[in-house]
Amino acid sequence: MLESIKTFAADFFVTGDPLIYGADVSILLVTIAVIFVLTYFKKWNWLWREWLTTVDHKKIGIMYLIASLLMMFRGGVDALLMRTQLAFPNADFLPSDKYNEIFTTHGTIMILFMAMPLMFALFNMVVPLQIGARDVAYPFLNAVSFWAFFFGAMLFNLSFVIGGSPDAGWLSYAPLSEVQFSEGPGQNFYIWGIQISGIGSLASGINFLVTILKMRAPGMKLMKMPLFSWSVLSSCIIIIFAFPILTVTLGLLFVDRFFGASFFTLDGGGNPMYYINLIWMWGHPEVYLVVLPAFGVFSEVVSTFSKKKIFGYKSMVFALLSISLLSFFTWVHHFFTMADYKVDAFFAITTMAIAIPTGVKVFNWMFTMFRGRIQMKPPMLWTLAFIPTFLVGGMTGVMLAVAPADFQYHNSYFLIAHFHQVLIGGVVFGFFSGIYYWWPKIFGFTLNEKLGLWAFWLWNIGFYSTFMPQYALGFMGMPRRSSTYGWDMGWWPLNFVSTIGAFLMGAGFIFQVWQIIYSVRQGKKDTTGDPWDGRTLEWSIPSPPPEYNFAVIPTVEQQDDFWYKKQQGKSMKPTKYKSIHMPKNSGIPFIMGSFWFIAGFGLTFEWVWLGIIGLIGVAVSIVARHLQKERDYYIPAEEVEKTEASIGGAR
Amino acid sequence: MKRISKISLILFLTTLLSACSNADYIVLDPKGPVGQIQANLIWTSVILLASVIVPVLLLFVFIVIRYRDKPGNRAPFKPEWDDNKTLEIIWWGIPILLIGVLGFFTVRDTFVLEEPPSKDVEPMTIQVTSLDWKWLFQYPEQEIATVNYLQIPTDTPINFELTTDAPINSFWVPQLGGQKYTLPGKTLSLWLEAEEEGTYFGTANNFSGKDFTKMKFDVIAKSNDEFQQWVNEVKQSSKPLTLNDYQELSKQSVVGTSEYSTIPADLFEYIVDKNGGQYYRSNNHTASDHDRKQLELSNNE
Amino acid sequence: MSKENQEIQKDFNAYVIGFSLSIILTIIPLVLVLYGMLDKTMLIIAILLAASLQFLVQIYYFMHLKENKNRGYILITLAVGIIIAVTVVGGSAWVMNF
Amino acid sequence: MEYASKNKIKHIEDEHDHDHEHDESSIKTFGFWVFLITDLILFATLFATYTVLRTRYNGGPTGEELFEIPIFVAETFILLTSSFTSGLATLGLKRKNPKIVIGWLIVTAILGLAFIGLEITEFTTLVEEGAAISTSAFLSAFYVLVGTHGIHVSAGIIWMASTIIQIARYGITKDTEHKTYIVTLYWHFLDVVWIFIFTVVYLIGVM
Repeated sequence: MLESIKTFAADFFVTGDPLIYGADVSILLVTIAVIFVLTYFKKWNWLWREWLTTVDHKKIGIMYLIASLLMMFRGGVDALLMRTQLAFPNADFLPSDKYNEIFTTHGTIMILFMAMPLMFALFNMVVPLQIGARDVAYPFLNAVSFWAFFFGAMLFNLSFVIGGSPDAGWLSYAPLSEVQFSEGPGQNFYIWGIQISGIGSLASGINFLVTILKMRAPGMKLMKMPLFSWSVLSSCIIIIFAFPILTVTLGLLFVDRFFGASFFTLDGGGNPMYYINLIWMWGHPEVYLVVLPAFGVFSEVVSTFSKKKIFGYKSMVFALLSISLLSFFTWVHHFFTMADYKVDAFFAITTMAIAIPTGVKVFNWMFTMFRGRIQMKPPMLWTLAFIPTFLVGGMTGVMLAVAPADFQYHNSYFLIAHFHQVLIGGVVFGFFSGIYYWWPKIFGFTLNEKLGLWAFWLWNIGFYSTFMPQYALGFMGMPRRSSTYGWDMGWWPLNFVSTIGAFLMGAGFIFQVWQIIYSVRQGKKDTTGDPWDGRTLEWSIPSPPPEYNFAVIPTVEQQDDFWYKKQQGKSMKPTKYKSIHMPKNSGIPFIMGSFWFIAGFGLTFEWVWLGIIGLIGVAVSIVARHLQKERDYYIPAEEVEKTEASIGGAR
Repeated sequence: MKRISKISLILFLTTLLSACSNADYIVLDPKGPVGQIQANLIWTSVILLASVIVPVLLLFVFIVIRYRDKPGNRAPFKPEWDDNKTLEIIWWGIPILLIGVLGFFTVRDTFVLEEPPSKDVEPMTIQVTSLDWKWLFQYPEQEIATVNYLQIPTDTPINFELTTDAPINSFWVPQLGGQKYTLPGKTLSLWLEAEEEGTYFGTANNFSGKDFTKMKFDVIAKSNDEFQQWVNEVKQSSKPLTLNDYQELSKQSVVGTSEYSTIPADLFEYIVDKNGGQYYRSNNHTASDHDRKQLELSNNE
Repeated sequence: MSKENQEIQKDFNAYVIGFSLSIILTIIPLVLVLYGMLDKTMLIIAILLAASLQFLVQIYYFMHLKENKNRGYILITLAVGIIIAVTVVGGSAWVMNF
Repeated sequence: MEYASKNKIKHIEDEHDHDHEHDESSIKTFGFWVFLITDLILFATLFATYTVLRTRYNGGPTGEELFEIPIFVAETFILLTSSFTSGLATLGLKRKNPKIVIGWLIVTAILGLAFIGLEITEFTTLVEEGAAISTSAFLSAFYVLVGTHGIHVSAGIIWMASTIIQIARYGITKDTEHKTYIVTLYWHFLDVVWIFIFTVVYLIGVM
């Protein structure tokens, strides 16, 4: 008995590595600390009432933000571990199998559990406020999305200490990800972690699409809508069409692994290349859907801090929509080197075509600043850093689209440098810009600018010194995912510089965390509700906004409505209040998420009984919701008036 | 701020310089016609794109400096200026034009690379199989095989037929030309040619598991005579490749270089077929039924 | 008949028409295939056409699109969805078949 | 002031229409349509998989050998009829007669159960004949495509049961009317998907 428990535990827990034991201990300590603090301060009830059961988009946004920053930490540590291994030739800081696990989790976490939730954090924090809505179209579903993402991410991260991490790359190309080559639960963690959070992403996509199309304040025609909301709409269009493909792809891989089917196996008539085809049909739109909202942020920020209307609004909208559509017609450029040459030629052209609307956007941002007055506030700094970074990233992107030349760049460090340049320079800088911009609105205080400036420069210098050498390494023939290299190829100096740069970026992140912690305690309160002299509706209400957002839904007359009303000295403060219809909090989303976690865990270890228990739990949660009668309530007019009087703030 | 950006610029430049001094940009230093076409294409695209990107970057710097919000800035301020058809036509036009030109070169060279690089010389075939974690190179015309290194004659177009008996990989010899994938059950064809004698770096370029990083190989290009000499040596002095040897090779392991004096008939076709080759109708390399049966029999031993 | 009853009658008629059309559009390809009445390519085109027609029939007669307030948005989303769906199927077939 | 000349402040005509009490039912229906379209993409991906792997028999049986014409024709007509009867249920909503609604929904659910029953029989026969999901890529694609549709139908039946219970308990309210409407929409959609399975898998399979 004891013996069998021992062998089970040896398989179940990941052993034999100081890193893992460190993680074990810290996870245990943090859990105990959290439980202790919550119990000591009697906060369990508060946690449940205010956060775990909330359907308020602002709180959900904050939870997304916290989760994504945690994931950025995890993914960042992965990155630093890899860079440490590559700092010197022939290093054995990480053996190749560990290295493979770490680049797999780094990629997966950064795209799916960092960039996506950071994006959803912005969606949730901003979109309803910007279009003058009380909440999203389906507040309950919004909570379901969050908890699906959260438990999916937890499941994926659990693989580090239990069962073993996946190690087949962030897109887990078959047949390497099949049972034949990747036995054990690692790859199942990958499948179910992403599958569960993917369901949440798909639901969010539907939710925000409907929110933007149907919940806009009266008078806000689509062509008067702020560009950030437009970018979210374009992004949601991609989500709703791309994520079902991911669901199927992961599903088929699981069926292969679990039921012995042969979709992508070497034998049984399977076709591994088809996996690559499928995963990129989702994967390419995926990277565009995370960058589009960043484009939206830049449009808002550039206009606000240049004190000028956005240049070429219609072009901008057209460019956003065409990027979202075109992104579905370029997937083969990720495997030019295995497709037919006629296919290559076609997809090379479609890929280059996507550069056209993207280029136009850059021109429009620049001409928004032209004849404006540029204020160097933190959000604007990140936007200014973005433009040159993205121009170079875009240029290398077009270079990669040249199919015959891609035969030389493919899977080399040139590619690594390119996509980090667009993903960090475009997506991360964009989301940072957005977080700095809307932070006072959501939290009600401003962030310390001096610490922010340190973070900004560390990130930027770190970024260039990490990735510029990697372009060169690509030309020197260094393959991506190399776990080590020798002295002979002359790869060392550039790798060393690259590692230093990575640590500078890590320092930048620490400064940001410091900035947040410092500002929570010392930050200046934002009493105006409009710290940047903004242009759009979210700045017309107090910071942080009351749970119902707008005491009275505003009527919009033009683009940048709030700005012009300010100019004319018109007050947006309501005079008459009505009672407000609000959705009730619900514990079902959290419970459903936990059941997803149980189901995912069971299926990961192929403990069918546990998987079935989990899935039944999910089904019961759905039916319970379907049968639920009392889903909403009214805030009486007097209470609204009282709340509004007490927060004052906005004009 | 200016000081920091200066420091970063210096840091960046010294990096590049230090890198230039002791490093080889092998992709940009091709030793054969295929690599040359690709290097030309790389330079063409860099020059074309830079001719737009660099002016735009300068314009960006100019705008940021000129329109900063500081007291006494007398640059024009027009907060409602948000539309100019001429300007918009220009910057829709520039990328379209650029993409048009680049697209032309791309499509042209995509088709060019499908053909043998020199048409007047009799081409040679080498069958490449990526295994876990090694390369098997078969010379069907010479009936020899090597593991983890290649010997090729110069000035001869070589048709590399690529497949795999393991997870998908990619065969890349940067100085001769770009890579192609090794797919199971399918042969992709890659034309390469060396114009100069020398030893070139070759590598696996698509992650395929634990020891993927160790799948490096040398490509030794020598004159035709020296190549023939080497073939003869291999034929005389090394042992034959048996099916058992192949079974051993196809297991997960890391091995050094070796060579074999003969190869089993239709081994390559067998590898392709057993991973799904029969489903590609256009595949002309199907082994005869008889051969396959024999291979399967020995396989089951 | 009251106005409401008339409307219900109209709806009922629509369902009956839709149902009959879909039965017909199922029987036609079935017969075509069972009796091998066309050569293979034409046959495939014909039965795919019948399926597509039936798709339209169901949308038009059964799925109440015409009385939906959001039919503009729905139709656009559906159109894009069909384009993407065709790309997924046709694109995969093209990319994988060489 | 420059902006005043450029941006004439227009009057809002449709203020009433957009008042803060958005029409909830219409928003929900719209969202459900979007969901159906995502499901369409999901099935399209499965169809793509089937198309790509269709001829990879791995030495195992082909579609022509496996598919039984009477069974899949029966399945098709059962599902077509159930699509019709679920439509009749929505007519009951307009008559404000819960009995008609419940009656037709029950008929629909029973037809759905018959369909699932036939499908399960079909699958078990196939497996007994040695055509399992692991036999060949073709069969993997077949089982997953048809099975995913079957799971959708089963979910639809459970959902319909939940709706029937609610109508029985609360009568026809705004809420139950909406729920019935949505579930029938879903049912019609499943019928549409089946038509393509019928055509692409079965008809082309036996051709």
